[in-house]
Amino acid sequence: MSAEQLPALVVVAPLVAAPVALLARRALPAWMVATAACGFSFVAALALAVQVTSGGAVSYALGSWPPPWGIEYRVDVLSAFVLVLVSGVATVVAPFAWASASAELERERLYLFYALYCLCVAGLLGMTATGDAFNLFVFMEIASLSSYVLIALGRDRRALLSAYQYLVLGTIGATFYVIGIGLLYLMTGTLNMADMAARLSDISSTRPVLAALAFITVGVSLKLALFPLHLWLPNAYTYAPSAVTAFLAATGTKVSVYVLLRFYFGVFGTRIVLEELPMSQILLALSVVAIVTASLVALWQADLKRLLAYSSIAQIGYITLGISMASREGLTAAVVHLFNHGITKGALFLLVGGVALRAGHAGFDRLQGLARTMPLTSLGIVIAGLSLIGTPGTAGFVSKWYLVLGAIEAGRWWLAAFIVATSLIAVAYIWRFVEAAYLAPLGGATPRAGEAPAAMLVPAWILVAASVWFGFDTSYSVQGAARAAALLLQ
Amino acid sequence: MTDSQLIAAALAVPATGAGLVALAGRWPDARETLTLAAAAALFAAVLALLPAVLAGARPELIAWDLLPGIAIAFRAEPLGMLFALVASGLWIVNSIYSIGYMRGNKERNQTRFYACFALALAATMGIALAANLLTMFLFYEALTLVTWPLVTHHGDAEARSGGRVYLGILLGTSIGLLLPAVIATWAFAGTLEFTPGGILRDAGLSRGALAALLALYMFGIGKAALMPVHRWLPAAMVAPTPVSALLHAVAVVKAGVFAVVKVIVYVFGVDALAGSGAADWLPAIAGFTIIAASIVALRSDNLKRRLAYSTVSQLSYVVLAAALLTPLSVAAAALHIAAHALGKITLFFAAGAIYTAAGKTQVSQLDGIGRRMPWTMGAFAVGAASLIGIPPAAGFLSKWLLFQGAASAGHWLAIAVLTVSTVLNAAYFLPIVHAAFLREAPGGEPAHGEAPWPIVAALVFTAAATLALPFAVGVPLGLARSVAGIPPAGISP
Amino acid sequence: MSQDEGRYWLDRPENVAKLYRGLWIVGVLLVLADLVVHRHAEAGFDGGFGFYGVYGFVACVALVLAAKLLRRAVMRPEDYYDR
Amino acid sequence: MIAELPAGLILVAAGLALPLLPRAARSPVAAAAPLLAFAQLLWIGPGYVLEKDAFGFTLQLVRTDRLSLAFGYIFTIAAFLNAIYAWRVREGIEPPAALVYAGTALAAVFAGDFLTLFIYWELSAVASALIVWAGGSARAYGAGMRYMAVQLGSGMLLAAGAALRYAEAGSLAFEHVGLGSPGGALLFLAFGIKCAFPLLHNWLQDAYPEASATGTVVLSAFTTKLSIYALARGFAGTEMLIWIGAAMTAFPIFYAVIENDLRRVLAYSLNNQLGFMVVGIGLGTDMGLNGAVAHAFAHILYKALLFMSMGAVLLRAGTVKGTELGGLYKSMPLTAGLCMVGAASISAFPLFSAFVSKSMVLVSAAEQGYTFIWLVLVFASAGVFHHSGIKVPFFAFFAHDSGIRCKEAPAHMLVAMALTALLCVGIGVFPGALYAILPMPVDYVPYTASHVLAQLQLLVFSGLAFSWLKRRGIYPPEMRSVNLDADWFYRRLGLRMARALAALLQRLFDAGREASRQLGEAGAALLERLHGSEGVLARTWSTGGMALWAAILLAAYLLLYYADKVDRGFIFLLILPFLIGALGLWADSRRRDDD
Repeated sequence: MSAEQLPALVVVAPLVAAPVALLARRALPAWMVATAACGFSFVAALALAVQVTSGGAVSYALGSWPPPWGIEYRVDVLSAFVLVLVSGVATVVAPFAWASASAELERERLYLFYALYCLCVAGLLGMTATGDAFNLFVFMEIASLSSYVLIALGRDRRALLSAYQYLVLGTIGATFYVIGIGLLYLMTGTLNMADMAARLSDISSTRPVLAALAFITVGVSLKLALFPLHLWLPNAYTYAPSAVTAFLAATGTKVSVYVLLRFYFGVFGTRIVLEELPMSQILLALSVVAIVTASLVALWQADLKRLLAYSSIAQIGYITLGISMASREGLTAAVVHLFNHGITKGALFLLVGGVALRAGHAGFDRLQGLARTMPLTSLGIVIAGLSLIGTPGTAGFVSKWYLVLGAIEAGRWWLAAFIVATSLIAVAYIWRFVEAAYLAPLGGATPRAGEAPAAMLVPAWILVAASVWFGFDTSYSVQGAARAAALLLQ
Repeated sequence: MTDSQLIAAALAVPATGAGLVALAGRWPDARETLTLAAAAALFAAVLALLPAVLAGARPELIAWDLLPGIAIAFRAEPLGMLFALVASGLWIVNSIYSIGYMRGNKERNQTRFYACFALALAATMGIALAANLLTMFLFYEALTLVTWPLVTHHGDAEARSGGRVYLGILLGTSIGLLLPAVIATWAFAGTLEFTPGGILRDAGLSRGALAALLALYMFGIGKAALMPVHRWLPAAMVAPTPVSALLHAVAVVKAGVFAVVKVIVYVFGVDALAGSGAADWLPAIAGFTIIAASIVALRSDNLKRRLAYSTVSQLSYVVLAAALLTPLSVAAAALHIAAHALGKITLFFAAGAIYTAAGKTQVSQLDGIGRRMPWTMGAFAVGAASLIGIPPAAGFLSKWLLFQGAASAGHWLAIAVLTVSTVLNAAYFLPIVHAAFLREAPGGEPAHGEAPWPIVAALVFTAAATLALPFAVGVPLGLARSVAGIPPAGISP
Repeated sequence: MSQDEGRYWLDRPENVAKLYRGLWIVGVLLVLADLVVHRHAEAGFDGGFGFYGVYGFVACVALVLAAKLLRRAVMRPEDYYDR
Repeated sequence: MIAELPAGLILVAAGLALPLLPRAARSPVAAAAPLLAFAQLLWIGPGYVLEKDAFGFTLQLVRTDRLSLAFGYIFTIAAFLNAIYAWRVREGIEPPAALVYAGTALAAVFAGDFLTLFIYWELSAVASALIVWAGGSARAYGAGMRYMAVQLGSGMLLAAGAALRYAEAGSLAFEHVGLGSPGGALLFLAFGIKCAFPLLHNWLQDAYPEASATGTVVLSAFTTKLSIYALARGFAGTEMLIWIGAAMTAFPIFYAVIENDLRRVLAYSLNNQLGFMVVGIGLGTDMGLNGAVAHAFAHILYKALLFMSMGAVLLRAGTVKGTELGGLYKSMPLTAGLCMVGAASISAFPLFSAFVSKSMVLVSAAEQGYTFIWLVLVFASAGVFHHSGIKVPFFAFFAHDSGIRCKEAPAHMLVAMALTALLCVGIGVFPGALYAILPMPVDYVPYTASHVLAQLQLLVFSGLAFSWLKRRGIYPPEMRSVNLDADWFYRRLGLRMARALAALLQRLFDAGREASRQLGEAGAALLERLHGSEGVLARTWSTGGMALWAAILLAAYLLLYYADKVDRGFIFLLILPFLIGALGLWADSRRRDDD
């Protein structure tokens, strides 16, 4: 196994693990295979990250057909960064899933769950690693289809409806995307993204290309739940099994952001997207609206899981806001927030999963005085919540720092003010948890069974610790993001 | 130990202390011993740092880069040393007091109390010794968070709503205003390092931009309680009195004005700011706060609330002094941090002693209490005298320097504010002294004596220190002058 | 009045009158002394005959009359400031 | 060791130690300390300087010269006499406060720099306020608070003036200042408040009569004379002082005539006597300054004597109101006699102290050509006799018999009064001793036939005026009343304005708070309607609705891209929020119709 094969190996491991898990037909071996595959991918992704940092992008031609004829797997600093996030979160969530999914799903269907989980991981990793636009669509479908089913596995009967809605919208998104790709193929005659970019530079203002841009933008926006195309997300996150929510919240939308970045900066190029078309203004407007409305909606939610889902929409708004700045600081902010928010939200959903396990669901009536019965869970939620707010000493702070810095360097004081002001809405909705868990007397509906099992608590706390760690040690996250930003702006 | 290690120790000792206290929670005696030991060790560490700083050295400890180009770094400079000395020294006294108070009032959750207290001191040390704005901001926020459980200690509805205001204003201002100011400073100056002469001097900012940035800082540092962001301070009075005494009269609020002075001296630069005229509005705001808060104090019957508003007013003395932008007034600002700390902690100690011994919280209940609690009320009188500015209690000296600074700046508004506020200070403090010593106690009340001895010992000690400070002013004044860039023997009549 | 009325010389109005007349006599004598003693003038015009006597008397009467006017303007009940 | 100490600190130390001593030892210590200080002053003499590093400054704690020593002598003497007078007062806050007050005033006189002066200035203010409070009544509390406020205000002005002075002159040395600079003006104001300049005077008449019988005596000696000293040191020859001083001599006597509380009458006359000294300082001539110092010296004694006698009356009769007193000579003949010695002294009868001191100021004024001032001063001299010399003894001891029969003053009071009276007469009879300690060489002979005759004429005819007015029934009767004075501006007008202002502000704040609360609630309600759990933005939409959005957005993008103008982006930016809002509200209203 050599370094050139790593881009493929990262994807192939979970892809292969899925049928294996399916064939095992029993929960435990399926789980073990899935976990091992995720772990392997994580290690491979880390190795890739080291390599691309020192040696530049790694390219692997699938089936030895050289690009642009064959399918190219191409990993640069940005994709390595996302690969590490996705495979890392997958590895952490896998052990959690053992306890969580066992409690939420029927035992005989568990092996199915792990197979789907592997597929979903493989899809997301594939989307990130591939350098081929159509191959990306294929992986997108793999990830999407598996996640529809994963969501539908949720205990609540509303999970099915949510999954169905997600399916319809996800399919629309994928269709839009593939229409865009088709148009581009028509115009350029290639599906390799790097090649496409080179050929597009002359014809970028033609109507088919612009139409392709519109289709791809809307399609990917649906996937990453950009306002106002976010409506599928709250229910999907709320009613999916806890492990699925945590994994998808941490990675799913982030990979879509990656795709958007790829196409805007890597395929279409900054000149057309940001200079000739008002994309940055539109993205700015949508991000601003997303942040405000989603944060405010979160404020009034009666269920912590749903609250966090809306918070995710708002946080995605911050990421797209960073993209809309199209500056070094802005893109750094976007990429680093993609990473930090993935960790933070993953941690929160894992912890909420623990609450849901004990209480059935995470409605605020179940949280009264929770700190007394589940002190570690409560503390974890508060710490990760601080990261969500952007308190210094947490990962979220770093993101906010670069976002505000980007706004100030662009001379947009109102935007800086807006960012900090909306952080305060986050203070308010996290405060609701603090008030319920720490200040309210023990409620009648509050679970009294004690802490979640260690198998759930430990993964959750790994991510909590990570969201603090990356608030203090930014050498990986910020520098990786800064390199990625530099790469995108080349 | 090297000086860098001492800095590390100053941060680590209270943090470790907090952990040990939490572990020892089951054995109250061990827990309290650990608190005292941590306090003593911390004070020793800070004291050991002092000679080098007095000799002109600036020991450093650079931990690691938090963001590319911005390190978590610490440096012992005069102003920070002064603050660290005051906070760590008073922690010892306050711990003794706490033992008496918490046991005397049979408070619950004492382990959490002592652990959070130690954490608060660790955060305070971080603020005091921070070498750059980001490090300071980090610990500033940490201080807000670790003191919140102390504010809401009682856990009842009142504590909850107080805690809400506390956290809301402190987090709101720091995230909403201070953070953008820090980031903007980074964007303009390319560094966040505290540097004598300021780092924004060569940033080429216009007067208006500087003024706006200064405003972000001044109101963003909510702990300095400049009106209208002062409301958290009276709200924090729901906390047990030792918390009010050390944190809301010394550590937290001084962290605020300390940050104000740091920002003015080391970020903007006194001369640069004076030359730009961008701070012209600040003395007016500080002056307004001084007067308005005094009037509110005058009208408050609740003793702790009166003291809280007095603190709001006194904090603005420091802000005013720094805002006058003269060497003497900057020295006054630094010195007033120490002087007010000693005086106000004494007053809060006394308030807590009254509550513990007599269960009284209102000024109107204090008739004749001086005869039952002569030590307590005597100490109260000393603390009050210091804050009014009556010599030789410590407050007079900083007030005098402040006058000199105002005079050298020709700032008539400041002079008028100082004069009027002195009269107002007297008007809200002296009736208490009068009631305690010169009025008859109402009949039919259960007799009581002094509070438990640790309480009385602590408050007598701080009162004595208040009186002694001006006579042993060499170290604090030397540090204060050093901040202002005045040579050690710079002032003589 | 108690039983000691009349025991004191001053209690009798005629004695007070005697005192009053005596004072007038002293005054007149003092003024007349101006004829004998040379008073040097301090301010120029005060060397005149009986200057101090006249000035003193007039000044005091004026003082009292003016004070009576003042009282009309400024007198208030004893508890004025307590209300 | 003692020689090293500032003399004032001896008294301060004794005062602070007093409460710790056994009761029997307190009065002797209180009397011995001033004697010790007096001896120390005699011993060190003029030209002594003591510098110490303190508070980070080099302070000139002691600087003796003839001017400061003259005040030093009389302050220690006064403190001694006070101690005798208050021999029986051993409890409470008054005895220590009295010693600390005297000591700090004494120390202030020897301060060589403004910082030292400020420190003692403030301390004497606080100590004296405690003495007012020791009066014990509710009125004493109020008066004490006002007194404290005024005194501390004066102290702050002093600090500010000194700081400005330092900025102007680069030195804090307490030398001649003059009015030429802002710093000088503030110092002038600071001294002026403490000296009870017209319109700044009411703290004196307000507070002194509210102290105890013994307390008022102590108060009368130091505060104002300290400021006379400070004016003499810093503002000698400032012409404005002449006019201020003349006004001071004149206006209080009108109030003295109609005042009922005899101690308040004395307070007004104290104010009037200060005027003579101020004029002398303003003249600035050798004789003027000598007159001011000599008059201060004499004044402390006779004013103390008068307050002592009224104190004795208060102690025995329980009141010093003119309306309630009369005929007390029958019960307290010795007190009455000693009071009349004081009255004769203040009235400047030949052979009594003021005769040899005040005249120097008058002569100096006349010599300098201030004829009008001279006339005012002569008028005031006649007026002084009128109210202090006649009115006080008359209404207390003579007038109509009030029927009060009480004991004669206690022995220690009589002794103190007798000693004081002796000094008054001694100065009057042997002026040379007083002249010998004056700051300037003295070239003045008080006892000329001309001077004696002039003074007697003046006094006898003002006495005659009193008798005549009294017998004709023109003289205003004593009445229980409060007379409005300059303090009305802060005790009534200022207070009412402040209250009105506070009420107004309160209402404004309340209204603002209410308005912002309503606004906030309305805003929150609107936000909740849109974002709350049932709000349009939080509701789960139908799948078709969601898909519709995707279509709308796609159409919008295509439209935008094909419109060649890039600026259309801004149009989109503007339209979008309205579009969303309109859509949301539309959906919301539809939902409401359904309900």
